[in-house]
Amino acid sequence: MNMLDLVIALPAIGFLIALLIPRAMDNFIRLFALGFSLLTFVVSLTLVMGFQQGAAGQQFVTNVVWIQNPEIHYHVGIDGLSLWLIILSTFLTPIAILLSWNAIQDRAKEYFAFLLLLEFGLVGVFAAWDLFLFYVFWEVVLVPMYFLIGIWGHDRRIYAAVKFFLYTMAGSVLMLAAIIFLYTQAGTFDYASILDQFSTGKIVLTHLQETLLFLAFFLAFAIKVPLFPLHTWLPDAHVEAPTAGSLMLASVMLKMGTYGLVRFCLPMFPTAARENAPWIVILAIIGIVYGALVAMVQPNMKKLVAYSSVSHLGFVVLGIFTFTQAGLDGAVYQMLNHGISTGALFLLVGFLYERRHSLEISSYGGVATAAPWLSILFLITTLASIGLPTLNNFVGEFLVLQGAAQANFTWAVFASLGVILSACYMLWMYQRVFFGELSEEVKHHMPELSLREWACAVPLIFMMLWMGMYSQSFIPIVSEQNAKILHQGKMSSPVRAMAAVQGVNNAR
Amino acid sequence: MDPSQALEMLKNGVPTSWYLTLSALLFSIGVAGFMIRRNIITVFMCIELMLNAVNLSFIAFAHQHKQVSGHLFTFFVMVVAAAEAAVGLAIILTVFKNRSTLNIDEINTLKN
Amino acid sequence: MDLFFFSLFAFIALICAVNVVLQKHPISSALSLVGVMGSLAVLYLLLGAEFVAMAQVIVYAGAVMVLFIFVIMLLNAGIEEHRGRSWIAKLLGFPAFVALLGLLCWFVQRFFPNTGFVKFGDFTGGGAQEIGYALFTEYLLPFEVTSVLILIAIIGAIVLARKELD
Amino acid sequence: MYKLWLIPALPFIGFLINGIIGRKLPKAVTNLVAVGSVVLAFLWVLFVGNQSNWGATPLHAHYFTWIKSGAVNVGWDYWVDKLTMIMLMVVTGIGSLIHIYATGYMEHEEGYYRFFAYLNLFMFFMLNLVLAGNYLILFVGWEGVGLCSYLLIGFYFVKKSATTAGNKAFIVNRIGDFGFSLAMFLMFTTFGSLNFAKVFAAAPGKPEGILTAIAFLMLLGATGKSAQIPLYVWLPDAMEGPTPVSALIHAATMVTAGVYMCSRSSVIFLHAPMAMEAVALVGLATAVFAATIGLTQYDIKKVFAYSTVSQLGYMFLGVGVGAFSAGVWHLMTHAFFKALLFLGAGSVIHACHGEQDMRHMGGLRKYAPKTMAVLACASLAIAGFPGTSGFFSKDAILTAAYGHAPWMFWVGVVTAGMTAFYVWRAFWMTFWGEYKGHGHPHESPWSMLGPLVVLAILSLFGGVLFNVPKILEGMFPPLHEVEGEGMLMGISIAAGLLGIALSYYMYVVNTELPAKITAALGGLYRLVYDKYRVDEAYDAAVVTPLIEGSKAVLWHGVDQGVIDGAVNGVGYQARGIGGILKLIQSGNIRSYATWIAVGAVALLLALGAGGGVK
Repeated sequence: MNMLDLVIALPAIGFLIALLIPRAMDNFIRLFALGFSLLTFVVSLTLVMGFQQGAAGQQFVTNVVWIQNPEIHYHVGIDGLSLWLIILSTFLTPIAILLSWNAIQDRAKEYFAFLLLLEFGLVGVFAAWDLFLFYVFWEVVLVPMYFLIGIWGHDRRIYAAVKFFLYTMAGSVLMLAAIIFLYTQAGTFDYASILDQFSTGKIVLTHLQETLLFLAFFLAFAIKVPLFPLHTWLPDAHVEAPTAGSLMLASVMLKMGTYGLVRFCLPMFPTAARENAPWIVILAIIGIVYGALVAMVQPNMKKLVAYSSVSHLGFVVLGIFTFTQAGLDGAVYQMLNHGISTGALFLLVGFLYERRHSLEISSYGGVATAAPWLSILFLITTLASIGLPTLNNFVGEFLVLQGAAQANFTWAVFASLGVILSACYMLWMYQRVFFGELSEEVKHHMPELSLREWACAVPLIFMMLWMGMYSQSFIPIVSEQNAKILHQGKMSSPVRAMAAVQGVNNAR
Repeated sequence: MDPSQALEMLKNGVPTSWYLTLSALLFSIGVAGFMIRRNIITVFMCIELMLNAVNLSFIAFAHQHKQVSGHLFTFFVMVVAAAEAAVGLAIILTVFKNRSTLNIDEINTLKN
Repeated sequence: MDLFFFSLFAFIALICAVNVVLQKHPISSALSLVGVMGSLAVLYLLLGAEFVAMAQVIVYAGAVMVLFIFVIMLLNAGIEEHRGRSWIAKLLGFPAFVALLGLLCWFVQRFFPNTGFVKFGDFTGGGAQEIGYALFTEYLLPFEVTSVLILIAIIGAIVLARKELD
Repeated sequence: MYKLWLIPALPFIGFLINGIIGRKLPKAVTNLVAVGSVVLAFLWVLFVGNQSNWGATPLHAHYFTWIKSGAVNVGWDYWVDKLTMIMLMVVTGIGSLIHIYATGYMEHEEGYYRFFAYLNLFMFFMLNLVLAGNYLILFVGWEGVGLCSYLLIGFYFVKKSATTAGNKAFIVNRIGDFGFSLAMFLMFTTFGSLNFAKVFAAAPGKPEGILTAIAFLMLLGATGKSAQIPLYVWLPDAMEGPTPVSALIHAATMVTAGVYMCSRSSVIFLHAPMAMEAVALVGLATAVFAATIGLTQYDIKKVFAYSTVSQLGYMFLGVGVGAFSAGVWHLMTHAFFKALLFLGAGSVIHACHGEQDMRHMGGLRKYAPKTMAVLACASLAIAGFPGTSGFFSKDAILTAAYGHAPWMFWVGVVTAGMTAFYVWRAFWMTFWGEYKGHGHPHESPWSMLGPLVVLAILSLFGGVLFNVPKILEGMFPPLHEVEGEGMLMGISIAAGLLGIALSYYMYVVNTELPAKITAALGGLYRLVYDKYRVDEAYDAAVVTPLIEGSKAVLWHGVDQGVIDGAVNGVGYQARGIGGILKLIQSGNIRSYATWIAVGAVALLLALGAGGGVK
């Protein structure tokens, strides 16, 4: 039992206790959930304190047998890749709880319990080191989110929830099949052991097998990311979900996909990953440009942000499949950045919604006059989202594009178009929502931020600045882990150098 | 096999397959009854008929293999049939109270 | 002797079975069913299943059928109303039935061509002692389970019947 | 050592104070913070310059590692050499003056504190831009000033035209930044570093093709920020912002960032002759093009805006023909006189109660003589009147252009004539004739006039005081001596004087003439007056297709039609099949029994066919 187990267990315990609290004690449930999630966050910070940079392998490992036959372990541990994603989950859950404080009146108990369950699943996904355990957590995440959308969502919530569920299931079923196939080959679900068997040559896959396995994993993750053209569940799910649901969905759940790509696809199937990289990168770039263009014409704020997520996650996938240090670091960093800045966008859109009860851009205008601080926070978030230097997204985007330029300069050219377009859609929305004449309806529904709302937004804004100005607090351990992954894939630097030269030639 | 020879053989007793055939015939009659009758009680009786037909096979095989297990299966079937009859008839009573009919064509709440 | 008894009671059983299906009034069907069960009991005896034959008479022909008749009486079930059947049923019903019979007979004959012969007294393992022994050794668990099942059935029946009291 | 970080930090502190608690502060404190922080920065620049021999030996400072991943290692570095020093002086010096001016100009505006917070933020980013020790930090400033420009153009955010102009500025700049960032990526893959020192040291040895590509991409970036063809369209619209903003950001400092970057990257450009040629051509084309539009405009700020575009073209011409120091010189003198022109225009607008159309002005020499005097100085400078600051720098550029290609000189001279004409046209229309506006015009307060006087002095004597090519000697290749320099000088002076004289004739002596000329030109005049309808063309060619295409094809077509159609189609198919199978579930017990029987028979038949159970 170490701190990591505690971080995994606390939300689950909180979930169970929350279920036992009588329904009538509404406010106590809120306080309880907030307290528990904050406690989890504080405990998770000890992981950062105790994390040893430079140590080999994972840390905070617990490995006990969970199911005897077939042998499935409760094997958890963290490394540079998962540490920040776990912190991101524990960091955002209290915010999600706090922001739903007044918005959720109906069935508050279940709602907050589900948020805790969601946190449990998310932390578990990032910590799991046993493929089966990973799959279990992967599915655990699905359940609370399904209900969050399906019960507390807006008008078309059932459609959105079912679509979300089926899309994800379609992918994860393939992943399960792949996991079971690996089990038949390796005789274990333990990821470390499987990796070991790959590297020592105990498992030898045929080319076809490797490709199929890669694709099975890839598809599950790509749906979650979501990669174009598998993204259409995302706008619906976001629009229909309650604010906290959108926040958690965009900020952390989408990262499960990209995390999976880095964690499983690259180390296990390096050859297949490299062979398939060209078309994946093309899809990612299409996603970047396409998501931005479609975001531009959305009349609904949440849909706009959702499509912008498609665009931003395209950068992450692009970075991963450049197989360069910069690209991979940038991709992982961009996961965190997107979590913070898009989370903040959904949060602020949620604030607007609580005031005006509309998500349509056209029902706003002149908000800057009525609620200047809200507008300023929104502006900072907008700027972070469009990648202004000194704010977080820029660092990630820069590294990803730099990596892409090293791999193939043409990729960088097309992906950079997304940077232009992001300014178009975000600023255009900002103009229509915040600037202009203040209409009567807006005027009467637009109070300035409350203390609770400040408490939600300020940590996110703070993180944007910190991550934008001093990325050295975060990147080194990620970088270290990525170097290992690249090394495992035997993607030696000469290959990349050649690719870089090629890229330069292409540019000419 | 000419008739006289067959008659000679029958002195030894009846072939087990005849029992099985009888069982099959009874079973088929039960199935047919189940399908053509509308009165729920009669349908129920046809089910009993089918169970009995199966029981007969069990006993016949028990004799064939000189084992007692078949008897025990029959025994269990009887127990289950008795339990089923008790519960089933209670259900019929309830259904009749609620819907005032015994016609199974009208008891189609399962649809949709 | 065997042949005679078999033929007689098989014939009775078949006639009664057909009667069960064809009789319009449930009471007639029920009485015919008693006939089937009775004749089957005799056949069981022929097969050396003494205990089962007794149980058949007592449990089936006695208890279960009494229950049926009780219910028929209670509900005052009359002749079932007749409605036209679909032409497919009319056209295909009987031939299909005959085909089914034929199929089953053919099967029995095909798959069990050389079965032994049943002669009264050949098999004496069906007495109460043997049954009891098997029941309390090899089949103890299923036996206990059936007792639970019966209990559930009793409770179920009571619960269902109670409902109509409210 | 010299605490270089203090230079941008001071305005940043001002920004924080005014931005966070500015609403609760009295105006005097806001003024003090805003102006004080910039003036202190100016003083600190002077101190640093004084201590470090004005950048003769470059200063280098590394504060912390900003981005590090594998080979990518970018620090927060500052770098001060002579070029930086000039830029620092221009930015903080003129910045201070404009801040002082703004305290008077903005006195009665809403959101006073907000204005100064933005302005201080702008100073912070602009100083970062010029202090940067590597391209990425330069890019930080580059994007940051773009942000401030966006905020300040949209300062009157209730006005839709203002916020639209802000968006346009930001987005057009983003297109430039696209080029700049690609240049950086290519630079990194080529040199393995973004540090000025390392890049410039390594550049001469690299293949010309790559250097040309980098230079072209940088040029794209520069055309965005410095409003050159084809990305100049945002600058005229940017005049929606308050006038001090136009003066500071859209005339004196930010828009010159492109020129600064090109000069800074002179090593790369010098090794990419094709790119140099392109820079010169872009600059020259922009200079002529914008000057022709300037001839026809009536909005006083628009006239000066096109003049800015045109003058920036001059600077690019200078850079392109290899006269980097001349370009920087013109950058500086232009900062003096164009800031003065804008501030003077602001003073005029202030005097006329917010009127910007010159047709509703006139006769202001009686009401605002001091403003007239300073504006006359600026107008002389921009017209290249001998001895004024503009004369020296423009002449240096034109001479260098002649050395490069004589036709460029002639085009430049024609442009100079046009420049003199439209600036003086504005001057006459504003100050001569009868007042045609509303209300009573009045002179501006001293807080506004004070900075104007300082700038007027600089406009007149700045060229003599600061001989930039001399200061920058050694940094750039020397300016070539050209045969017959005196004659060239004479031609350009003549062109300027001719422009002034013509404008005097047309707008003071024979005021009927302009109308006749415009009538005679007809459609051509309309075309120029409508700014060659470039905005409309961009709208029709790029913006509308992009938006409509995204909406109709991508969103409704691909997303909702094809992808969701396929997804939902699968769902509907499943439901349809279920609908057929549902018929089996009729709820009729006997039909269920029939199905069971059929199934059993099928099983038996299968068994029979298969030979039975073994």
